[in-house]
Amino acid sequence: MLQVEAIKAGYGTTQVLNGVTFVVETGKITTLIGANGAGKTTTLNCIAGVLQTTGGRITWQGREISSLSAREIVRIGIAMIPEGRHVFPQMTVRENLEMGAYVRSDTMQIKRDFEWVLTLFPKLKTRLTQMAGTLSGGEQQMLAVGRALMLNPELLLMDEPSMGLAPIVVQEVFEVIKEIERMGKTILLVEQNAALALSIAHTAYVIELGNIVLSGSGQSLLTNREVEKAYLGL
Amino acid sequence: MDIYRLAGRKFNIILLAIVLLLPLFISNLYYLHIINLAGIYTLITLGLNLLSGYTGQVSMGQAAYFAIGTYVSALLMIHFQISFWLAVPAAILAAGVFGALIGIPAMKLSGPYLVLATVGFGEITRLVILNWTAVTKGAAGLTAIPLPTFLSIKITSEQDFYYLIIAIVFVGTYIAYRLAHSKIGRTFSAIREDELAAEAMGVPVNMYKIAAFVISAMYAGMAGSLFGVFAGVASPDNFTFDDSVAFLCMSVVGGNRSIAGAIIGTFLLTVLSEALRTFQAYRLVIYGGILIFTVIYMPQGIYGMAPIFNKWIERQPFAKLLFWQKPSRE
Amino acid sequence: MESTEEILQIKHISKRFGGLQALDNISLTVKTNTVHGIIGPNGAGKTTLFNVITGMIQPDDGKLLFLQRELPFLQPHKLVPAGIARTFQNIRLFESMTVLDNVLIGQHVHTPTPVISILLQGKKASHWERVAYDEAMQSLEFVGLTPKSGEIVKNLSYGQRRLVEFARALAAKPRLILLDEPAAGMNPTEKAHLLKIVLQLREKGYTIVLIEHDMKLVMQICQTITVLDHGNNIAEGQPEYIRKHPEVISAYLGKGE
Amino acid sequence: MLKKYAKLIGIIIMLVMMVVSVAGCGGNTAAKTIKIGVVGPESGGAAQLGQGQRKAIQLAVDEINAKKGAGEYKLEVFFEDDEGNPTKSASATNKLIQQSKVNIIIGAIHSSATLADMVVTGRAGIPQITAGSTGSSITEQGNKWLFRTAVNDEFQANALIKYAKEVKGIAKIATFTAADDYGQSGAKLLAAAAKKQGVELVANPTYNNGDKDFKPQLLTIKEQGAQAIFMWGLYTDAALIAKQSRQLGVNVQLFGASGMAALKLIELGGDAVQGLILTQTFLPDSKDAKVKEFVTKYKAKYQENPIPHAAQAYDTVYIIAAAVKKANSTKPEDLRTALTKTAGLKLVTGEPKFSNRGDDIGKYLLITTIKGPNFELIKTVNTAN
Amino acid sequence: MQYFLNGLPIGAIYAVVALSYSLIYTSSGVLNWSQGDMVMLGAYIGFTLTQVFHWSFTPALLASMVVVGLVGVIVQRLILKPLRERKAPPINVVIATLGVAIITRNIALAIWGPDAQVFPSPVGDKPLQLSMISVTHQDILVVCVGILVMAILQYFLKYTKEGKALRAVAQDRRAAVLMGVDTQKSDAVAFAASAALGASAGILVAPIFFVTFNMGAGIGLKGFVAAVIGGLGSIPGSIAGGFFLGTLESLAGGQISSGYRDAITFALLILVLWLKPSGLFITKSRQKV
Repeated sequence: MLQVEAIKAGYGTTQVLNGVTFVVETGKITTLIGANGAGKTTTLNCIAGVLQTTGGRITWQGREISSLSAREIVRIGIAMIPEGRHVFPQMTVRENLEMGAYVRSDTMQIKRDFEWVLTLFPKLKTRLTQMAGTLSGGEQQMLAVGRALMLNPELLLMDEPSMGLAPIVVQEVFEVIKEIERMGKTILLVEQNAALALSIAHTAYVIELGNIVLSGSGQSLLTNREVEKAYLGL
Repeated sequence: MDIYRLAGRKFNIILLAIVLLLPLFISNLYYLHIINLAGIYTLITLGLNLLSGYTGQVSMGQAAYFAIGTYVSALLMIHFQISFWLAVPAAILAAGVFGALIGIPAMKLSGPYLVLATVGFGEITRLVILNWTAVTKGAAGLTAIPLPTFLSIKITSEQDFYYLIIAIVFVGTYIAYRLAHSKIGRTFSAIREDELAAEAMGVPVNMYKIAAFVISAMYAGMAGSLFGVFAGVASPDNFTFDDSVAFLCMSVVGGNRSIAGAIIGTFLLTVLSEALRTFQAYRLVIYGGILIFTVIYMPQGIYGMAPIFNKWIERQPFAKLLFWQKPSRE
Repeated sequence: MESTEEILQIKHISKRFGGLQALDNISLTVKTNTVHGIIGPNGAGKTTLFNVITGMIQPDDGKLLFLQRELPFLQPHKLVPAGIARTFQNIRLFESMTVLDNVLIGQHVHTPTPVISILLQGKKASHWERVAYDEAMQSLEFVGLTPKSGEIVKNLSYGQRRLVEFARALAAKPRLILLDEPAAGMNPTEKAHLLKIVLQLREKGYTIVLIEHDMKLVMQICQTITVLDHGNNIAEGQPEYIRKHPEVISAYLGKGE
Repeated sequence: MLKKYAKLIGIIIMLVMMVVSVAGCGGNTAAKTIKIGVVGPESGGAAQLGQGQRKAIQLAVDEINAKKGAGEYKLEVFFEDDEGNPTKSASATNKLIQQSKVNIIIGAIHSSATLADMVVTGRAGIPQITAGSTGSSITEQGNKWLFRTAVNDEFQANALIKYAKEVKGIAKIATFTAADDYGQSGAKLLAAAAKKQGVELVANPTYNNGDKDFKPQLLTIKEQGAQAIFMWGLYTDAALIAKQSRQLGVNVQLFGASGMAALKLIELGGDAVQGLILTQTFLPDSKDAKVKEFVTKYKAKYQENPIPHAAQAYDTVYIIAAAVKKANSTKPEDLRTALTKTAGLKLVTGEPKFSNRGDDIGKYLLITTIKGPNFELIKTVNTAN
Repeated sequence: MQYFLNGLPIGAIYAVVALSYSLIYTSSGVLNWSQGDMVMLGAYIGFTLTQVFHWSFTPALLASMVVVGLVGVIVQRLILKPLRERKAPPINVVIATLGVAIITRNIALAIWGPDAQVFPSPVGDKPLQLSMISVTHQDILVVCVGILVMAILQYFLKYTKEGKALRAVAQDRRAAVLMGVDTQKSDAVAFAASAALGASAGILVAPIFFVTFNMGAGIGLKGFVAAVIGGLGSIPGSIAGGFFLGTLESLAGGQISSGYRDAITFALLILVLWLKPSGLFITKSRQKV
């Protein structure tokens, strides 16, 4: 279980998070939704160790991880899929996937996971020797997910997987996310596309101006008018 | 009128007196020679600061404009018996034209590409001087460059040159100061900080970039004319890549975003490279070490350190007169 | 003082980046002396549209009319003299210069550059410097940053830097101001301040186009709102209309399953 | 305002003055001492020349002082490194004259540096003897303060071409010279000498300092059908040219001048330089007693063979000692007069005697060839003729 | 034909040096002016090992690559790391690496003296005469070992974990961090690898050019020019740039004017920079390592 307790963070003199608290339950999809600039990505960056928090604490399976560096976070099995995918454009699909397992040394298991990821994304299998930069947006998103799965992570942080993708492709991506949940992985999903995120999430939190303003099960928030308010500023 | 100003004015008079009377105190002409040399280099660094410090366009080819200045003025003086005072503007003009020439491709370049383009230009200039023997006399160089005269006084001794150089450096510093602290300097800085934003605010960025190249080239050209008559000879060995690098180091070590930094850096490194002569083989190792230390620990150069010590300086009456920077705009 | 005169007309602009249709045959009209909001989810093409208007991107198709005259593309520095100034999404200030110097750059096209006078410390130079200084200080006063005029920009808070950028755009004395996410990174007090400033500007007769994600703010200050999604203009109208527009809601919240 | 900056200028000038006053305390002048200033490249690309010069001069000074070779005068020597850069050389010369108060200058080695130094010594009125610069432009100017103990390139070029034509029967030659002061003057002189002696010059390519690949030019020379290549440059260049010409199958006779005369040439060039003919002023394994004595002493002190520059510099100190003794004065004008009257000395590289341009016309010019690991004397020419 | 062939060995060396620039530039955005002096250092260490300690060629080559590689790491740790941490402007980084070059060169002068040293070719430099053209064994060796070194680099980057991490950092530093890559370490690896590349170039040229303390400046600059002409940051571009520059110099020197040869090179460079800043041999978007 990931517990985020009253974390504060910001860039330079600007405070973005003013004490964000939430919990991600093991084996479930938890989603963090909110308007642009609300602090979703910042929260993920804090968990992934890319950004240092200035207050509060983050614990993962009972262990405090607030002060760990990004590298150490990866080593304890937390993978992040950054917004905008960030695949390595001049590396082949295979190499991108191999980079996902960079910190692992269990060669046999890596091989098995590689096969597993390819069964999950059959499209990638046909493109193994292609440069990642030449893939379409949806394929790149799949690759980014696959690359993160190569870590065989316990917790998967996903930042806006739907961004810049055609609706049909977004559907595909979300199918995969559900599939990953079925395999027992824990997922923290950050999304702007609230309806979609809420439809697959077990628990959801709405973040506004660096504060959690609403929480509940995905289904319950789906029909909650308050969510609309947070988005459209009613 | 506050104390700072009052003391400052008195100080200026004393300073002016010192500058004017300095040659009387220095009996060792070697020191005057080094001061003169540093004065000439100061002109180059002033131009370079406007170009690289203010406008953000790094040049590792300043020696080329320096060479153009020297050769144009010296050749005019030798072959056409033109007076020094007419040869100088011609040299400045010629250097300026070449400045514009390299400024044009430089508009599109930045970072290592710009550095390399300026290096390339410097090398081309040197090689042309070296191999165009019919005009430049090649490697043997120009000899017997005539001495300048001023109001029928022939400028011959180190002291004469001192006054000539100090006068020109004063004018050069004044012009650089006016440019830097005017709308022009402000626009240069804006280009350095963010070209796109400057463009969006209506600044014709390309025109200003070329102007910066031309100005820095003119400064180096002026320095070149002075150097020719000062040294009496000129050969391609005076204008190598190493010289361009040395000018850039002077600019960065002194602090390239100020006019004072140009003067500090030039005098410091010129004196330093003379003073280190005694250390024999290790002097260049020390020189390199000082460069590295400065760029790591004083990223804005020596002059850039002044504001940090402002508090301390304020408490030291003497240091205050010299170094204290008013925290805000005048 | 609602006006019907069109200050900016965008006609059938299209722009493709590789496989992405960033702008798809967009047309919209900005009326004089209004606050016009452009909203839409991430990646809808809002900033691309701004970049096209300010000449930083050449569109594949379409044209722009400013005050009924066609605007040339790819010459950003000619826009300020024409009467358009902008701010940037990621704040593009001259970071290591003072606040005042930043705003003075906004003045660039409105004062001549008397080179000779500058060199000779002449009257002309000091006169124009004084004029520019006064104008700049007025802009700073307007956004409430007078006390910060001597500060180096990078030492300011995020919200203050947004205001500096705002003041710089104002100093360019434009007819039309384009603000790209002016409230991003501001705290509620700063936002309230921003709101006040924008409303005052409108009163003074400026036209403002803004891209903004803070809906509360957009709904409060805009007379007209255009909603973009995937490079398309999906809705345009008054805040009340937009708020209830089903396509807008689904664009924002996603369509779900 | 400008004030702020004016102050800073002030500080710097003051700092300079402080350095000045601290550093200036060193020079005290004992009576009956003659101070010799030496300028040369002790670092930079030609460092081996400057360091050889320094070692030989130190050796000569010690010897002369030990046996009171300059009469009542004690020799005191000051060395300055000019890195082969003319600006630095002029500064160094200035320092020697103004700070060390030297009475006479030996230097420099690069012709461009020597030319820059001449302006300084000329303005100060101090005699200058270059033991290393061979460029013809140095003595063509008619500077009365300048003397040269290096052999003039003109003599060398004439002697070489003459030898090539008369002994080797060569009619078509190519020159291949460095694009520096040394090489450019050599190229000019070789062309003049060839014209004078009716030898056809079929190609005259050059190379820039630092070039390492000479094959393109060698191919051109080959295409033009030259029977001999005359090189004018440093020994590293010559060794590479020789090697690359052999690799390209350009097996013509190679000639060279004193600038490349160092045993390193043979080491670096290996088989390729065997048979190369070059003029020089000094052979370390010569049977001449003077040479033997010098080489023995030099080897004893530095554990290495002296280079020809060293021999010339060594002789230069002896010439100065003799001039001081004769003038019995250290006044520049007296020294100069005494130098012009130099005669009757038998030194390592000749019997010095200065022409009215300042060239040493008493030098032995040795035409040598490379055989095995050594230079072998073919013929000695007296430059006076 | 002969001109073209003559350009190949020198081209191979330029290519290796160009690669060393590209490697550092893409992975850490640093323009390293001390690269040429790493070439010099490699040559001297190779010289010392083969001539003083009488090692044979191959172990000397490897040892010198290792030692110079370590020097590269030291430079990265002591100089580039603090500069990066302080977010120094690029010009300061350039000057710092210039400082490294000055120091390295003068330490070499102090250790090995000013004289040029002979580094005999391990295969001899007898020419092979093939009808009209001639090449030496050494030339063949240079081209072969040069290609081998490039192949090894390619292997390292393509098939080893550290190599892939290096490319990942070069392409997307942020994403590489998320993969758990230590960017400091990969910077150090880049510096080590490119210093080692330089060293190999040094040992290869040594038998052709001799070993001198200032040999690095010229080769370094030419290598950099080759890298930019080919496309700074691209491996195939750098290699093509190296060979292109080598043959161009050979042709320009022989057919046009030897004195202006470098001037022609630089004029071409400025032209390339002006018209096609991404490099001559890069067709589409700039390809990274």
